[in-house]
Parts: sequence; structure tokens; C-alpha cells
Amino acid sequence: MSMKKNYVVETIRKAQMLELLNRGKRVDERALDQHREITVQTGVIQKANGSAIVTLGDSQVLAGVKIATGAPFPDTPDKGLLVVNAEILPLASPYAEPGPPSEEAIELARVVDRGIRESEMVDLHKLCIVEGKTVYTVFVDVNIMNVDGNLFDATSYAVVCALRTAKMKKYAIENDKVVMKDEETPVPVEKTPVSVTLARFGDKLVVDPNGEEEGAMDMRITITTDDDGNVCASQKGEASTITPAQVLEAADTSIRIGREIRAQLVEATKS
Amino acid sequence: MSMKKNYVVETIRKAQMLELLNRGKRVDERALDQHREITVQTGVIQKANGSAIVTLGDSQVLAGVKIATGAPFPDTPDKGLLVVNAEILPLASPYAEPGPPSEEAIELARVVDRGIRESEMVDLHKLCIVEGKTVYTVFVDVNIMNVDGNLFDATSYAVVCALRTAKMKKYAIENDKVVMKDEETPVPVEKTPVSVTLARFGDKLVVDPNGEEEGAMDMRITITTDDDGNVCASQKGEASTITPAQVLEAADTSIRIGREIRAQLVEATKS
Amino acid sequence: MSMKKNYVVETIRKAQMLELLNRGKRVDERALDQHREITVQTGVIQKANGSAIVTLGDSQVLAGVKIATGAPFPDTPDKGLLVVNAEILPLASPYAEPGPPSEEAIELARVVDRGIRESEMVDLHKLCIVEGKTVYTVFVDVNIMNVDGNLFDATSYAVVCALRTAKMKKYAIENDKVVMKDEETPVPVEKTPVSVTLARFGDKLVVDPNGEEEGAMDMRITITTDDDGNVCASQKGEASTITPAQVLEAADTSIRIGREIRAQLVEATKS
Amino acid sequence: MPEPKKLIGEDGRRLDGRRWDELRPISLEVGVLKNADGSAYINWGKNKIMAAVYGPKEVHPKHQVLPDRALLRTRYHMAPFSVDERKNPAPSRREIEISKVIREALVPAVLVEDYPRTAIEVWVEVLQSDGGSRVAGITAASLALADAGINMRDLVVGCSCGIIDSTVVADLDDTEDKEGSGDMPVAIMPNLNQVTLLQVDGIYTRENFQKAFELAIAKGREVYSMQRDALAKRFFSGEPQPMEESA
Amino acid sequence: MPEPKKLIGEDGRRLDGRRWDELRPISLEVGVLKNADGSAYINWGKNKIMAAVYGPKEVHPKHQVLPDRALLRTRYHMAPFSVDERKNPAPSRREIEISKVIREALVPAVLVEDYPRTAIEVWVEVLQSDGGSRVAGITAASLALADAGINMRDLVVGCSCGIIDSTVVADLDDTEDKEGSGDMPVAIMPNLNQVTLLQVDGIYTRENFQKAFELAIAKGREVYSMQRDALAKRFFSGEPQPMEESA
Amino acid sequence: MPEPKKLIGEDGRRLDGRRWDELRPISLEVGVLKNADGSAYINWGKNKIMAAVYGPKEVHPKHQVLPDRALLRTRYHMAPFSVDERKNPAPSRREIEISKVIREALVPAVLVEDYPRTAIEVWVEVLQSDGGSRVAGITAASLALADAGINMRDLVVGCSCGIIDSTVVADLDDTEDKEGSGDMPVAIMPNLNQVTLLQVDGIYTRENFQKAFELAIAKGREVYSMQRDALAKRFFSGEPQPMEESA
Repeated sequence: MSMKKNYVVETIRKAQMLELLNRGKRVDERALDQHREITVQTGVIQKANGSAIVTLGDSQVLAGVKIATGAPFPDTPDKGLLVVNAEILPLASPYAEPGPPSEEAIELARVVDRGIRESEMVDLHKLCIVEGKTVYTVFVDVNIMNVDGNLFDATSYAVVCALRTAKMKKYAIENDKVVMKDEETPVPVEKTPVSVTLARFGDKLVVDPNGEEEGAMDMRITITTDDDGNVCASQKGEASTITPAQVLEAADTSIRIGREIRAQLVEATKS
Repeated sequence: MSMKKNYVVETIRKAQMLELLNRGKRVDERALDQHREITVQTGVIQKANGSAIVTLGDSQVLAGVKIATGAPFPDTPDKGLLVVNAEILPLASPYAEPGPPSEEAIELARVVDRGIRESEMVDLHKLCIVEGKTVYTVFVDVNIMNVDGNLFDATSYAVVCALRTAKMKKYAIENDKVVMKDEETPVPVEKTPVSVTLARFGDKLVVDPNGEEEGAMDMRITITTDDDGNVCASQKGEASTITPAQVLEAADTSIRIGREIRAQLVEATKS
Repeated sequence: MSMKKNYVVETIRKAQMLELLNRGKRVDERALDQHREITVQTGVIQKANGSAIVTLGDSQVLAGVKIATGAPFPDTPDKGLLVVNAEILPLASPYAEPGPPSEEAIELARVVDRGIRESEMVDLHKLCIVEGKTVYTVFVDVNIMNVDGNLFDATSYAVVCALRTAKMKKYAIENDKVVMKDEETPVPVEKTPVSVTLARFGDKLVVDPNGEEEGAMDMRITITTDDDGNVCASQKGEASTITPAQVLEAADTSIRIGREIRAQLVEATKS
Repeated sequence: MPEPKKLIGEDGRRLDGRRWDELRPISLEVGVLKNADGSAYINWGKNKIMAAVYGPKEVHPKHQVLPDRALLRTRYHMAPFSVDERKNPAPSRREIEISKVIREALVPAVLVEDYPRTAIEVWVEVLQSDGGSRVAGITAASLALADAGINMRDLVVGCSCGIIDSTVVADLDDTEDKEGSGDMPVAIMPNLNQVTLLQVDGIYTRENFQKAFELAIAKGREVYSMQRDALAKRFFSGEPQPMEESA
Repeated sequence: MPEPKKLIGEDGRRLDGRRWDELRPISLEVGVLKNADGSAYINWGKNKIMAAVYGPKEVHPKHQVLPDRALLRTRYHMAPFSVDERKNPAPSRREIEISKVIREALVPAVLVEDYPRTAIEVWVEVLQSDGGSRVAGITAASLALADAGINMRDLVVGCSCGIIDSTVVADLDDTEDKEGSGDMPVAIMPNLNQVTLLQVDGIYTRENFQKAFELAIAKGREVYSMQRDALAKRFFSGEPQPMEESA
Repeated sequence: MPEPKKLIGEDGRRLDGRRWDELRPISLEVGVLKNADGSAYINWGKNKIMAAVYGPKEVHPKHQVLPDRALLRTRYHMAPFSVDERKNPAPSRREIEISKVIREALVPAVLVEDYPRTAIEVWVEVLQSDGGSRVAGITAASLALADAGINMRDLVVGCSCGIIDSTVVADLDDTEDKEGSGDMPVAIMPNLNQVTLLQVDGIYTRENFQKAFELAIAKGREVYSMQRDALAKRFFSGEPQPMEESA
């Protein structure tokens, strides 16, 4: 999704960026550890059980939750299912194409999925209706609407906000049958994982790269932390490297910035 | 499937066609509202529950009906299933390719399917064996054998004739079990929908364009009517337009011509 | 998989081969009816129910057996399922590509499958646990690791050796339920089919063509024989011909050479 | 076929309170996506549809190049969460057919001959689906084409009419589409008085066919005035627009 | 393996009344499709198979061009209604394998070196399937090649023999193929005395192998005479043929 | 989340008897496949993985050519019999993601700029899978690259650490990966002290994160010495090697 097209312009621009960074500045005037503005709008898709449009700068993502019932996996008979899928819509960027999910979209969905799953955001045990027989199946589908860098965080925030505001039908067991009730109950959310992505330019790390920065960055690292400041998921990206010291620096930054963003997401999804 | 290959020849030929049409004539001497000769041969595939080869001029289509039993859709527990599929075989035209159905073949199958379905030709309620559990599933597969224009009508006639002559096994409920009997019963056909396609050249509408006419026409409109002269399906095709007045003219022509063709199809499929 | 790349070199080389063959010699010094060295290593994949790595000269093939339970086919309610699949791994040859199985890999798997199936090597009736309900499903997956000619025989030997050494869980019927026991039992092997492939160069037939010979041969014939010297499967390959007399000659050679190879495979898979 | 649900009440009102010839609420916004060359968002009943245009651009693969005009690509695509039961993201046969008729509905309005050897891409994404999503999609897509500065003969605008309780009504919603006995989506170029899309489902007497068809055209013209307002708001509102967008 | 059904009766006749070495009824017709460059239709037992040829034509994609000869493409494909249980239209592994062996059975008869850098397409469509469909398909396909005026060394013709009730018999039908214990399709170039297709299934003593194989060749020669009659009827019958077809 | 199984015993030993910081047995062999330009086989715990390299070679399709460097292709692929339940041979989403991160882990070590306009293919085939298969695959793949004579800045080597029974441990096996509460595969270039792969699963305090991460690097360095031994054995052992392979 990075927009490397004109090598000459790119090289000049990258030199400018590095020079700015050496003076502690970024192309869009942000501080090195400053993320772009986040906006959240929930409940936008009435036919979904939960939904959220999140913008992170000019990146825009829509997540929708659909909840049904189904059979559990044989090896986890007491747990519901949670699946995150992502599609980078062709309208989101001149470089996106219609068709089956690209390698990038699959990585994106799986990294976001792991952040949600590993943090134990949703208590999958509470998604069990009848052990070994009937569980809730929670599908979170993500439509990328506009690409301007750092889809990992934008997608993660949209999924978190959609899940935090999602409601599902209650079920009762009557005469050995699973019966859907008219009442609704929130998805059992226990944690609010927050993904923070940093880009490396030479020896500098910057938070939340925009599209132009992604085009010039050396590599990317995404770290997801939970409410207690634990690291629950991470993914290094791009065909470049990071030093061990930078990994630890990135973890500290992610924990710190994650705390601020968590407060904002929680606030935006208060019922 | 239209055979636009040589722009110069095509342009000259189109000019000729228009000149002819202005004098009320067509390239193959037909009147503007005259369809090509239709031949029908039924019962050609013994392994199918019903089948028909239909020729419409040099367009040739083979439809085969296979009937099995299965579960109904959850939202229509008292209705059987009817599915129409079409494949334009690679042997049918120098421009057909083997592979999954093209956009053209999908549109063709769906338009014919709607004509059958919307006219309520087959009473889907009578295809129910045990409500919510077991229904007849009727597959109509269409093989296009030779392409010379107006596949919509040729396919529709083949499907109608195959269904009108199809027989299915009887089932009985014995001791709460669905048991297949040796007897056969006709598919419950209630109506005989007839599709009539017209092509527009400038301000003229002609019935049943052949392959050469399709290559030069401005647009296509297919209208399916039932035994009572009701319109039950229609589809405008090609990247061009039609005036509101021409739509109504096409409807009147379709009702009138449809009546003649219906009589012929009913005659050809008498048991 | 044949490696036809440089037509000039190939033509010269083919002329040399033919000249050698006319003197009863082959490029690698073998006699015309001599196969390359066969090595067999079984039990290499502990997670599989059976496995074998077979080398035939420099062709190397790994077969793995996975056994589960499932429903039988409706028309053979008292038989288990046996399925052979093959993938020519991209690491096996500069001409192999990742992706769905090629036409060559499908033919390879099906020819080997028929040799196993038609010889009645595995008694499928003994793979039935509860008639019409539960049977063993035996999957044999073949990974081609290195291609140097005659994959048919190498694959067949690997599949035979993997099956001859495969073990499966025992099942008991307790209170109308199928219960897996801790004990294991061998797959019910009754026969040892042996595939022998010959290549035709002009009027000469040679056994077990290597990669270089396959690149120059006129055609290929594979004949599988059982312990009693019966022919149980055969497949002619490549876009060329064979005379009726040569077919019978090939059958005689296959029966004779097959006997030697069978003894070796049986020895290598003794428990 | 039994129609168990009464879709028109004693008072002549439909389930959502509309009169027989009344449109659902519609809102349109042009120029809503940053990256696309043109875009428009439509809310029509419960439909929520985003349309975007990229191009004119180079054609890949090259053998699809049209020497004398632009190649128009369209995709009508539904989000998995846009319908009651989660939809598989892979394109269905229905989506493939609708992509085709949308393309054939838009091409007549585009001066494709002004852009030989290029591709113009029109992406229609249904975020939430209700009755009439294809005509809503066409209505948004033609605004997105205009927003992208593509030369056009006319806008394209649509409306779907049909039959419920044996009565011709305008602009079917989801329930009316499913429970009713006929749906007729129509798209037109309003100034040129040309029909660019027509599909018919159901059973119509000759009289009802004409009534529904003419109603669809009349209601399409009503939507057209909203299209014009949305474009005016985009290009001539008080707010200054960035230069490259209003050019 | 138990063979519950007796396939040969007391009187030595098979279930359909044939003697052990008797062919099912066969009819052949050449030149039956309007658009194809060549075509042939075969009825063989219950097999109903249409074969058509297009070409020589340009090769797409270009990297498949063979510099010194024609590329022969084949597809063996079964209609969904051609078998007892409806078949999924997507090509099965069986169809992919048969398409390959049919190609390898036809190429030896075609003077591919006369058509360098071109493609010749051979489409075999099984409209109704019975035992021996691949040899019936080859028999029709080689007529379609001749009908298309492609230069050939010989026709290709086939027959499938096998074993039922421990007896070698000619030309298995569907039931015999399924209930019997062996099937051996063989295709030959009859004048050149060359085998172009050989596949074997079942259990054959060395003696039975030879007997079945030689029977298949002999019966193939019988079918060959019908091929010749069908070609003669096409090209030298009383009816005048359109010039471009008989050229 | 309940962790019913105790993964570390009273004696501080893990289920397979290892101490918290102990590696499973590892063996490495370089140059094991005849056709590949380079290859290596690794046994790591129960992992059995073959890696092979082809290239530098021509790029197909041409539009993927990189003008200033080599294109590195990778596939991480699991044999159907490599896992407890037979795996469908088609690539899963997991395999697609791992193929991507393996590529991104290897490219930094390859002097891709030395091979402009070419492709280098790296195939990683998991014949039997255990915990840590991706780092084992990377470890083998970088040996295969070296074996192929591709210019490299450094080898790449990995190890996966994690948390079981609230304790940081090295080199998780399958059971520990599934029953434990965290897995952290890390790949490094040991001489350049650079991380080329990092993925984290589970719940780590800041302290445990650092401890597991640094342990993974330290254990990776241990594996690196085995890599060097395997290369030495390949290229400087007593046995004479064919010339084109040792060049």
C-alpha cells in the first residue's frame, strides 16, 4: 500500500524527511511521538451488531460486527469464535485492486486479530451458549475506505470500537433447545487493547506514520498493549531491520501513547 | 459474445443495415417483428429428468433438468429450489473460452432464471415434500452449443421446454421417513413464460437479432411475458440507451410475438 | 517436468542417446532393462500414520499417510476411503511452480492411485467401522522433493512403502457409539503393487528413464503389476505412440522387473 | 402466491408511513474521500453506499485497451455486514450481474470518446443495503464521475418502483421488495430523456407495467434535483475548495 | 471383491443382449456445428458427445507459442446433466487427466509441424455419459479435426475393452464399467498401426491383458470404418456443400 | 484463562525435561537437494523443514522486475501430513502471512542490489511441524541462500521464546505454544546485531517482554554457531565437493 512511484522525487523527499527528523520535526509538523487526530463514530451500520468508522488523519476505516450462532471448534468446546477479516477496498487508494485479499490485507487482519485475541479483550468463554454444541460466532469485517498510512492502528481502533459497542441477542435453553430471546446484551468486553505503530527512519522512531512517511520509512513496528500496560501483540514489518534497543524503546513508547489513546477510545464508546 | 472484430467492415455493414431498416428490411430478409425459425426437440438426454435442444436460427441451446431432494432455505421452508445455470461452451463460438462462467453467461442465466421464477411457471410450493425438511431441488443447466445472436430467447425456450417435459420421482412419507417411489410425476408447471428480445438500431426496434445484427445493434431489451399477457421480467442490455416510448413499444411487441411463440412451445412439448 | 530448454543441445544429445542405445547402452551406463538404485526410509514423519522417503536415482519423494474417520460414499456404504494426492514442490525442480496442482501432478497422483486401488492393495472393506456410518479415511499425500525422471515409479514406491508401514487407531462400538481405543493396528494391506515405467526411443524400450532421458524420449508407458504377476494398471504418456508389439514387450518387462522391486520394497518395510 | 403481510394499511399508508408515490429520505454528499479522483456518498432509506472514481488512467492489462475510447470498469460490491445475514466477501453471481448493468447504465452518459486508450474505474461499495441499492449506487456513481471531472452528457439517476398489495408504488424498501410482488429498477439520463437501465421482476399487467415504469422515471427526476443540489454544494458553496478539486 | 450382479447370462449374452465381442450401436455425424471450423457428433451406446475444432489460430498468451509446430489444446468436459447425479460444472481432476491423455492421443495424428506458431483447439463436450466416453470423444475429435481441414497422418479411433464375470469383453457400457473388474481404453492410428492412448484399470492375467488389448485394437478398426463412412457422407454426399466448408 | 496442564514441574523442568532456557535438539545439513541451487534441512525438536533456493533467475511476469535489485520470492508451506489433523494443501491465511514475514526477515541479509532485474526464490517446506517452525524455516532458508552462493551481509537465525506457567522460557515446543500464554518468534542478523523478524503473541509485562526478547536473541546466537558449523561441514569438510557446488 505504500506509494512508491517516482524514485527521484522519493529520494529527494526522503532526504528532506531525514533532515527534518534530525531536527526533531516531521513533514506534517507533528512531534516524533505524536499520533494524528483520531475520530470515532459508532453505530453507523444499523444492520450490524456493532460498527465504527474511525479516522486516523486521512486514513479511514469502517468495521462492522455480525454475530450469529454456530458450533464451537472441537478442541475448544467452551469457547465462542471471533474472526477478523479486512478488505482494502479499491476505492481506498489508486494502488488497491478488487479481488481476493492481498498479502497486505491478510497480514493486517491477522495482526489486528492477534491484538484483540491475545489481550483477551473478548471473553470467549462467555460466548459459549451450550458447551460443545452452540456458541456465538463473532465476525468483524473491516472495510478500508481511504489509505493514508498506518492502517494497522486505524483498523485496530475501528475493531475495538465496534466490539465495545456491539450487542448480541440473548439465548435461553428451554426444553433442551436453544431459543433466541428478544433481549440484547453487550459483547463481553474485558479489556481495551491499543495498537501503536512506529516507523523507523535511520536511527529515529516516529509514531503513527502517515502515507508519505510510509513511502519513505525503513521499517515498521506495531505493538499492542492492554489496560495494564502489558504487551500482548507485536509485528515487525517491511524488508528492513531494527536494533534490539529500538525494540525496547518502541515498547515503552507504545505503552505510554497507548494509555492516552485507550482513554480516548473508551470515552468515544461509552454507552 | 457479439463479434466486433473489424471496425471498418463493421461500420460499413452497420450503415447498410440502417439503410435497409429504413426501408423496413433486414439483412436476412425478415420483417422487423419477425423471429427466426424455432425448432424444438425434447427428451434428448435420457439421464436427465427433462431436456430440450432448441434452435433459433443458427443459435443452438441444450437445456437439461436434474431433480434431486434437499433441504429448503430456512426462510422458505415450504418451497422447493429451482436453479438455472448457463455455460457458453467453447465450441459454440470462436470468442468463447473455457473456464468459469463469464459475466455474459451469468447475466444470461440470471435473466432466464428470473423469467421462469417471476412468472411462477413452476409452483415451488408443490416442490415441497416435508415442510422445513425435504424439498425437490430442480437444477436446469444450459449448454450453449452454437452462438448466432439472441441467446436470451434461445436459452429461455430451451429451459421452458425442458421443464415442461421433465418428470420427477414421487415420494411418500412412510413411518416418518421420506421414501422414493417408482412412479414419476411431471414437474408442476403452471405457466409458460416467453422471452422476446428486441434490438434497437437508431429509432428502429427489431425482434430476435441474429449474430450479425447483435454486432451492430445499439442496445438490446428482453421482455418476458406470461400466458395472460403480463410482463414478468425484463432486462435492458448493452452500453446504450432506449427512450421511454420505445420501452412501451417493445412491451407491446413482446406480448404480441410472445403469444405466437408460446403456442409453438406448448405444441412442441405436448405429452 | 521434462527439461526441454535448448533445442540444439537436446537434438545432439538425443542423437548420442540413440546411437548408444543401438549399442545396448545408456547415458548412465545402465542396461536397457535396469532401474536405478532404490532407497527406502520409513517412519520418517512421526505425526503421520505412516511415511516413507524413497529415492530412485536422484528422484526423491516423500509420502505421508493420515488416517481419520468419516462417512462412506452412499454407493459403497461398506468401504473405507483411500485418496492419493501429489504435489511437485517448487523446490524439486527449476521448472516446478507453486500453486494448485498442475496437470502433470494430477495425472501422477491418479495413475499411482489407480495402481494402489485396482490391485486391491488395501482391503477397503476392512476400513469399514460401522456400515453406512463410519469408515476409515486414508489420505496419502505425496511431496516430490527432487525431480530426476520417472516420478511415477518413485511416487508409487513411496506410497506403497508408507501404506505398508502405516498404523491406525482401533475403534470399538460401545453403547452404539464409535469409541477410539488406544491400540493401533496396521492398515489392512493385502498386496504389493509395483509400477514399472519404460521410455521408448525409436524402437527401443528402456526401464526407468532418468531426467535426461525423459527430456529426449519419444513416449512413456507405466505398467503396474501385482504379486501374482497380473497387470492392474497402465498409462501411456507423452504425445507420441507405441506399437502393439511394444506394449506386450513392456508388459513382460514390467512383470519381470516388478518382481525384483517388489521383493526389495517388502524387505524394506518389514516390521 | 400468498402475501401474508399487509404492506399497505387501511389509511393507504405503507408500513413506514409513506404514500404510494413517496420517496424514502435521501441525502447525498459529493467529494467525501481523499484519495479518489471523485466520490459521492448516498443515504437512501437504509441504503448507505459509497461510490468512487479513479481515472482516466493507464489500462492494465494492455490487451484490454480500447483504441477509440475509455474502458469503464465497475464493481458493485456489498460489505459482509451490509445485510441481515453476514455475506461472504467473495463476489456473488448477483453482484457480478449488477456490476455489468451498472456499467451499461453509466457508459452512455460518459464521453468515453474523449479519453481514448484509458481506463475509468467506478467502485460502488454498499455499506448497508436496502431496497433499490443498485439505483442508489448508480445515482452516487454518476455524481462521483462528475466530481472526478469526467466529461459527461448528462447525469444518470435512478429509482425503483414496483407492486405491493396489487398497487404500483414508488421506491420499494427491503421489506416491500421481499414481500411484494414486483420490483422494477430504472435509471435514466433526465435531460436526454433516455433510459440507461431497466430490469423487471414480478407480474405486471400491461397497464401496471406502464404505470410503474413512468412512475420510476418521474421519481428519478425528483432524485435528479437532489443530485444537482449536491453537486452545487460541492462546487459552488461558500467554503473555498482546494484548487485541484474544483478545477 | 464381490461381484453381486451377474453381468453375463446363461446364454452367454450380456445384460443388454450383446455377445462378448460386440460393439454397442454407434452413429457418427460430421460437420454439425455452424461456427466451429470442424465438428462431429457421436452416439455410442448412451454416450452423446460433441467435438469441435477451432484453428489454426493465433496463440494467446504469447509465451505459449511453439516456434516449430502448432499447440494443440484439448478440453474433455461433462455437462452437469450428463451423469446420474448432477455434476458440478467446475472441471474435476478426472476431467483434467482425461483432457491430457486425449491431447496426447490426438497430437501424433496431426501434422503439427505444418502449423508453426498457431493453436488448434479441440473441445470435447460429453452431453450424456456412458462407458467408454473418452474413446468415443477421441473418435469424434479426430473427425472434427479432419472436418476442419487440418492435415493429418491418420485418423485416431478408440475402443475400450475389459473384464466382466472373469471374461474379456468388448466395449463396456456404464454398468459393466462400474460392476465389472477391469476397463482398458485404447486409441490407435489404424493405418499406421500405432497406439496413441492406453489406460488400464482392473486385474488382468498376462493372457487376459493381451486378449483385451488386441480385442480393443480390432474393435477400434471396426469403428474406423464407420469414421470413414461419416467423412465420406460429409464430403462426397449428393447434397452440395457450401464452398468454404468443403474446401 | 485457565491453564489446566502444568507445563513446568516441581523440579523446574519442562514436560520434555528441558530447563527454562534450554534449546531443543537441533541438527542442520546444507546442500541436501540435487536440483536446487542451494538447500538446507533442519531438524529442530520435531520440526522437519527443507529449504531450497533457486536463482538469481529471470523474472516472470516481467512487470514484477525491480530495476535496481533482486526480487526475493518466498513460500512457507506445510505438507498435509505435517500436523496432527491433515492440512488442506491450499495455502492458508497463516501460511500467506508467514511467507511475507519470512521474506521480510531474509531480504535485509541479502545483497539484493548485486542482482538487479533477477528473482531469487526461497522455498520453505514444513514436512513436520512443531513449535517455532517459522524461525526454524528462516534458519534453514538463510543457509540455503548461502549454499546457493548468494552474496549476503550476514546469516539470519531465529529462536522463539515465550511464557508458560508465568515463566519466560526459551524455544517453545508445540504443546507449550498451544497450552502456554505467549509466543515470541525473533530472527536476527547476529553479526550486525539487527532484528529482522519480530512477532509477539500473549501477555507480557514490560519486564517479561524484555526478558523473553533478549533470551530469544541470545538463543538465536546459540543456533547461529550451529549454522556456521553446518556451513563449514558443507564447504570445508574432507570430502571433495563437485566443483560447481563449492564455487
